[in-house]
Amino acid sequence: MVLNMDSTIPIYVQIAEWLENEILNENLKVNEKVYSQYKLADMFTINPATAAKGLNLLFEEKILYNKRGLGKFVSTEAMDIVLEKRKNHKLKGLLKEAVQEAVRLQVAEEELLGMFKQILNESKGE
Amino acid sequence: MMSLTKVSLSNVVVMQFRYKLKAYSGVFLALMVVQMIGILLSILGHGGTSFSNGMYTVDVTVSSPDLVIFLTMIWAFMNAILITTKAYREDDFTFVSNRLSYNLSNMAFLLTVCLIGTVTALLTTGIIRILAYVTADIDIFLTITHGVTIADFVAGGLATFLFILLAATAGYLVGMMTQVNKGLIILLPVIIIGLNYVTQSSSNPGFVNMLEFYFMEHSFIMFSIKAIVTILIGFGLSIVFSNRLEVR
Amino acid sequence: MNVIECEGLVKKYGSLNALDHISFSIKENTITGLIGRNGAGKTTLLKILAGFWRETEGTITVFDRRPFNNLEVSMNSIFVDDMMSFTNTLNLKELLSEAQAFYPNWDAELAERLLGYFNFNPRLVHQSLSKGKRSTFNMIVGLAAKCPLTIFDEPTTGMDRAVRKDFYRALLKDYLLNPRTIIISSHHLDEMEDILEDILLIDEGKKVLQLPVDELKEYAVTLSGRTAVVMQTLQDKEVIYKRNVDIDNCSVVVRNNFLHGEVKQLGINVSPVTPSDLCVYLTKGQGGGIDDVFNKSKSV
Amino acid sequence: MAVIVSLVPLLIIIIIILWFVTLKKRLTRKSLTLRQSTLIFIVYVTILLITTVVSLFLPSSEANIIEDPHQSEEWNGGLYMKAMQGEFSSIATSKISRSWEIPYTGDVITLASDYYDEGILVEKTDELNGQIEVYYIKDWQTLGVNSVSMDVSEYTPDMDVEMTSNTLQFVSPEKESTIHLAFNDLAFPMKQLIGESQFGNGFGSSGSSFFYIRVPRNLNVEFSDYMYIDYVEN
Repeated sequence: MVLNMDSTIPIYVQIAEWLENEILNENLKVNEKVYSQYKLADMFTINPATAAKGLNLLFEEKILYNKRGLGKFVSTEAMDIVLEKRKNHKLKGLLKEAVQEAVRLQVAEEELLGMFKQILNESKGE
Repeated sequence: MMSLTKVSLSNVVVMQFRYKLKAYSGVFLALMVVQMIGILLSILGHGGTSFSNGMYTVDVTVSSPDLVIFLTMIWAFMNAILITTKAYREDDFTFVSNRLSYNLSNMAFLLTVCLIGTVTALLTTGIIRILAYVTADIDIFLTITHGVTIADFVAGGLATFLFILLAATAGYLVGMMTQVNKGLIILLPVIIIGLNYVTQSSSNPGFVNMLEFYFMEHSFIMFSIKAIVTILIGFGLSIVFSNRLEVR
Repeated sequence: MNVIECEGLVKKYGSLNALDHISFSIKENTITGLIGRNGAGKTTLLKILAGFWRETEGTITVFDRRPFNNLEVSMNSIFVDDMMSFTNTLNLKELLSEAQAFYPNWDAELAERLLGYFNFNPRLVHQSLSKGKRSTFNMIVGLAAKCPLTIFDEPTTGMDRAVRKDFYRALLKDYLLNPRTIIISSHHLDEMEDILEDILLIDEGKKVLQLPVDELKEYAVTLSGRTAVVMQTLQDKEVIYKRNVDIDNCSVVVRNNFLHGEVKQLGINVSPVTPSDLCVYLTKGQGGGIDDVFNKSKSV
Repeated sequence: MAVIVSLVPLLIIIIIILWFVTLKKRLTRKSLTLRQSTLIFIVYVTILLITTVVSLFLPSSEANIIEDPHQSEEWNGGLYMKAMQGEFSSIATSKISRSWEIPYTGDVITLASDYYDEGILVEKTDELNGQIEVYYIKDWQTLGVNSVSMDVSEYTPDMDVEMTSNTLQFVSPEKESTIHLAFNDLAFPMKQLIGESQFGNGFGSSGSSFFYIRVPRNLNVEFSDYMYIDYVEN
């Protein structure tokens, strides 16, 4: 499915990210029950323990909350947490890597910004 | 969690026994072939005598299931060796088994096939007579029935069974010893020669005395005791030998 | 609760230690991958677990019992490998119904469906099957038996890739429905690592490590870059494996217990190590890699 | 020939052993299914049962076992000696295999034989007038099979006599006739338990037989030289 088994990112992180995407796409809404570890294991052909680890990750980040005996549900502030996390960590990280590469290639600041704007425009146009 | 299943040894033995009857059905075909060879040889080499006084010749054919019984004993011996081999053992340990249940079900199996072997061996009497009648142009059959009671026949049948079972026990023990340790193959002739030495007497070499121990016993009770004790010792030793056997 | 407890287990063949003081435990209802190179002692260990072989030293308990010659352990476990022997007087369908008599949890419906799915002719006998088909049939028996301890020793021998994928999927689905303790030994770690919970890596009869698969993925990283630079950073790191790419460049596998930032700044490339590669690196003998064989022969 | 025949079982046993050894290997490719082998075996057992029943209808008779032939007085021609001493009447009727009563009024009778070289006893008696009596007495025909010896005299053919004018002709049965007997031996474990020896040989011997002829005292008996005739002492 959408998991990349050969990726550098551990499967349970990928599971968490996939669930975050589901929340961002609003496939999973606030206070909605998320897939159980067994359902996830079946969906992605992974060990349920791995799936549980992914769910736990989100629980620790307060994106999900527990209802005793019922499973995990999407918390009210889930969307904000996910957005915040993606911006501060993932996006920043990606940009940082891009900048590092630019430094290595001795790309001037203006040129880099130009490239950035160009890509931005291209994706807007799509 | 999945709860552990409680086991009873007897249940497992019964299951293994039933499986063996199906899985080893080849032994019945082997029995059939062996007995048919026995029947043919009984007809061909009828081992009779004849006399002639110039006027006429009296030609006698001996019709007896002896050869068939003897070949059935060899069959039992070979079969017992065969079922101790690795290939057969692997079939067993594919499913639930431990060494005790493996041995007990083997013994139940041997007991059953030896019983079948005994019955069919004794039943070949009729076909041997008919074939003799047809091929040797028999005028009349002389039978000893006078002084032989039904009880004698029953005892004789049981003795036949015990003889065949003795052969199976010997085979099973030999087979199990060689399975446990290949070195025992070399030991076996040594044991046999040793026993021969120990049991020899002034009149007979040892192996004759050993055979006479079983073959010259006229009392049914004594014979049964000798045979059953031997069988129990043989099977008991097999269990002891195989209890440390590594399988599969 | 631990289904398997193993303490100082030794198995000797003559003077050779096939298992050398190995200790580990396996939790109930987990899928554990037993990984090791050929001759590492995987089969020996599994056969002792199944009660077929006798341990030389140490203690081993399965369901709190010594497995050797234990009927209860035999009843509650099944050992599947490509050497499984079935009588050829019975056809496949009859074999399955025989197996049903032995195993109380036997799932006849599952067995029949799998037989159909993998296009078996139920009237064939086991010995007439191809190697891959035989492994597939054995796997069906292993799954349908639903034993609390299910052991697969190289279950995918001879199976083609599609069947292997089906097997792993079937195993996982069946595990989700009927959680039980499963141990799989296999060469194909990369194919099955996702369905595993734990990995037990052994080498030369010794335990190398036992970890959840996720942790194994983050256990080590590869540092690659200019040899001089890389070497400089290695002082405080645990080196697992080293390889010279060319005269100037090398790549080194190290324990992943440091911050990546500083090495990245040195222009060293940090990349992950797949569990299957890691297992290979961890079990490489003293002799180094295959490259050394060729290097030496060049110098002679 | 006998040597070859006795080697056959040994050969077969070796073949069987080899066959067993290779059995497992052969099984790996082709073997009969349970259903096939069950069917074949059931057919086999059925055949055995049917033949067992059929065999009961074969012509059979109780064997006449001789416990210890050396003890019996009839052995070694005892009957002939007894009869010669005039004790014919004491011979058991079961030993008299055939008898003829032939009216004869002539003065001379000639004895002739086509082929007969055993004894003929002639008793001249006052009791008879106008007739002669001929008895064919058959001694033991001992047959040894394995460890038992039995008397098969009742199955061997008897001599016949023919009266033509003044000649009494002894006629032997059809020349070179063979009597095929079969002895239903008990299985060896059965023999063992009824105390019969497993080993050893019973002995076979064709016992003697003779004619006993009673004639009126005044009848002249003539015969050719080659015939062996004794007169009863009385």
